Amino acid sequence: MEGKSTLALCRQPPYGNALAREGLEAVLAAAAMDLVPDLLFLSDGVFQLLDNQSPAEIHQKSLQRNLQALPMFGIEQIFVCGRSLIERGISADQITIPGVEVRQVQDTGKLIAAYDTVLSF
Amino acid sequence: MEGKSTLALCRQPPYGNALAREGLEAVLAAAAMDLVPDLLFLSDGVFQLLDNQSPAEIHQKSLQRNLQALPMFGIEQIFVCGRSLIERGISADQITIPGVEVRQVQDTGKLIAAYDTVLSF
Amino acid sequence: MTLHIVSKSPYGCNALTECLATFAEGDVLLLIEDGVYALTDHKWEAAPAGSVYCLRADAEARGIAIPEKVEGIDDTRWVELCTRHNPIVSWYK
Amino acid sequence: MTLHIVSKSPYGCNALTECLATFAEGDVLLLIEDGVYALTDHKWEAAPAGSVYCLRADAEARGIAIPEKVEGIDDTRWVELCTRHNPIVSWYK
Amino acid sequence: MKFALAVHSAPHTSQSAASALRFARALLAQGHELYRVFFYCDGVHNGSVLAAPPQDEADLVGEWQALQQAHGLDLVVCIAAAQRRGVLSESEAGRLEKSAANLAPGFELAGLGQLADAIANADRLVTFGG
Amino acid sequence: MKFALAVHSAPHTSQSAASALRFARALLAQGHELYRVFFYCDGVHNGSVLAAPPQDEADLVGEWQALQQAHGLDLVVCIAAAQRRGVLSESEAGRLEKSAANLAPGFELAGLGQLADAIANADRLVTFGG
Repeated sequence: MEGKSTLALCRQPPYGNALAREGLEAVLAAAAMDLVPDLLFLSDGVFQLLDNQSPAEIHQKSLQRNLQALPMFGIEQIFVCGRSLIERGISADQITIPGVEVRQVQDTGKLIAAYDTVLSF
Repeated sequence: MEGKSTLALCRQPPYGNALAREGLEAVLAAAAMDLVPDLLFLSDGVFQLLDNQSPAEIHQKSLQRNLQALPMFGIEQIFVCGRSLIERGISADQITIPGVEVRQVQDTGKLIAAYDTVLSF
Repeated sequence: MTLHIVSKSPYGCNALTECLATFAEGDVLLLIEDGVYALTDHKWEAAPAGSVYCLRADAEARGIAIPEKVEGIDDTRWVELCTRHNPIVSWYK
Repeated sequence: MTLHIVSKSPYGCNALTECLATFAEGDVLLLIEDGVYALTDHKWEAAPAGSVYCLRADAEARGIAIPEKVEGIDDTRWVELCTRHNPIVSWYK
Repeated sequence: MKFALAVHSAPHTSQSAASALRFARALLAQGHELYRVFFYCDGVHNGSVLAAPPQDEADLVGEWQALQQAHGLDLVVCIAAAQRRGVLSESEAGRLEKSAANLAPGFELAGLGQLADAIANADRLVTFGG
Repeated sequence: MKFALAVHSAPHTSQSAASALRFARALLAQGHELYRVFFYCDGVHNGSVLAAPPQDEADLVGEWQALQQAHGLDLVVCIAAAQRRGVLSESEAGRLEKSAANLAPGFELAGLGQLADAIANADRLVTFGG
């Protein structure tokens, strides 16, 4: 399945609704099938990457575990929208996924247009 | 149950999601129990009042039938947020519910604060 | 050339704004469901002339007039738009 | 004196903006769930000083710092806020 | 003080069902009364006995049931909203000639009048949705 | 052309499930192929046989089933999303020791791999959510 270039567009913040989590689960499952998607965190989706998340008291698992699994599944092209970070006052050093480089993009439209398939979460 | 003043805050547009319809159904049911709520249409909720809705082709019932039932259930205090109308370019003559006066309010905060209970739809 | 499908009201949700911020040359925009409320505003005019479509059934359902510069389409044309563009990106939340 | 409870991010949804536009004297604002993302912005400062609260558990879950002028509260204090104010208005969509 | 809660969203989709549960626990712990929890809109899914979340995720249906048992709560699922979404009691399933029922023990189906009754009888109504 | 649809929302809550159905009908009417409909997130409720909407409202579950029968569609409900939300097949209900099953005939439960497979095999993927 490697022939098809796929992008997962992640636009939701973590915890408030299930889309962030279910999106990452779909991404990991696709990668396990050798359809390795790239990821673009946009809008409130950039909040998924914020460090210091501790959701134990709201009885949820940390989403950062799912993010840390990305490189283990061969997902290494991870983009974050620079404009979305600025709008939310988030600096580059607040967003890291261990073991993988998160690359800032400015022209998200050009990035998206280059893929065969885009998943929206 | 007449002692308790109740306001239903209607903020959702019709058809795209079920909240507008289910909100009005709750309002009519409460009125049938002699707990007659007042209504305030705010934000995209003002689109519920727009004339010329024809949802047959998207296989939904017109919400205007529910609105027309309001006066029959004794619901006569119906408010619409003037600011929300202006923001959406809607003029007063585009929003009518037959048999009932829809009153524009500017200070929605003061209006809301006067009720015992507020339902959010 | 991406087909962007927006299904939420621009007053309640940032879907349209975010979509327009990622518009690339040759992209087109289709407004469906509550996305047609964008036609009561001028935001969609940020998209290049001739690139904006809306589902006529969704506009009529809501009593929304379709401006001259926007093409109201039926389901058949919707499918056709999807065959002529790729990828297809849904902005639904 | 109304207690307004906002549970959506101000970047994605107009709930907070609309809530603040209906604020009356003596009203208070409680940010819960994704509503705590409002603390990364300055919009909440439109509410009078001392009238803004947030659920600490929801802010910590998301890694959001609570500014000095906002009171982070636990569930016990949440219930207490509800007993001291009426009506209670939820802005959840 | 007497509280009533209106829950408009489903577990495992929105956090707000879990917030409602936390709020219910906190008010009971402070000695307040919980007159009724009314599940409306997608909130009706809180009453589905078939939900089977993974073991490391919260089981909200089970937690509502445990709270109901401990405090004798009145957990009312709106019958009209539940029919549309496929949450049925034994008797509703029979009446509608459906193959099964899935309303969890501890919950009951009733009409929207129970929401009006809760408003009339409680000192505070708090809505959870989204 | 080969289409695949991803449906992320439930009937009777969001219009988008109905939009997906209309889109599916339109593409089939034009002679295109519908490789698969993958129901994910709240979309799993499209496969609940217990939904009983009022007679004057659309019966989306029934309409999906009719379309499936007419065109031999592959209607796949994500098993992980369905378990969390209480949509179970007979065999899942048995395995999880649940009292009933509610997956509608014409739908099948399968893993997220079926979404990846649909992406790989279809020319176009269209997502319906909200």
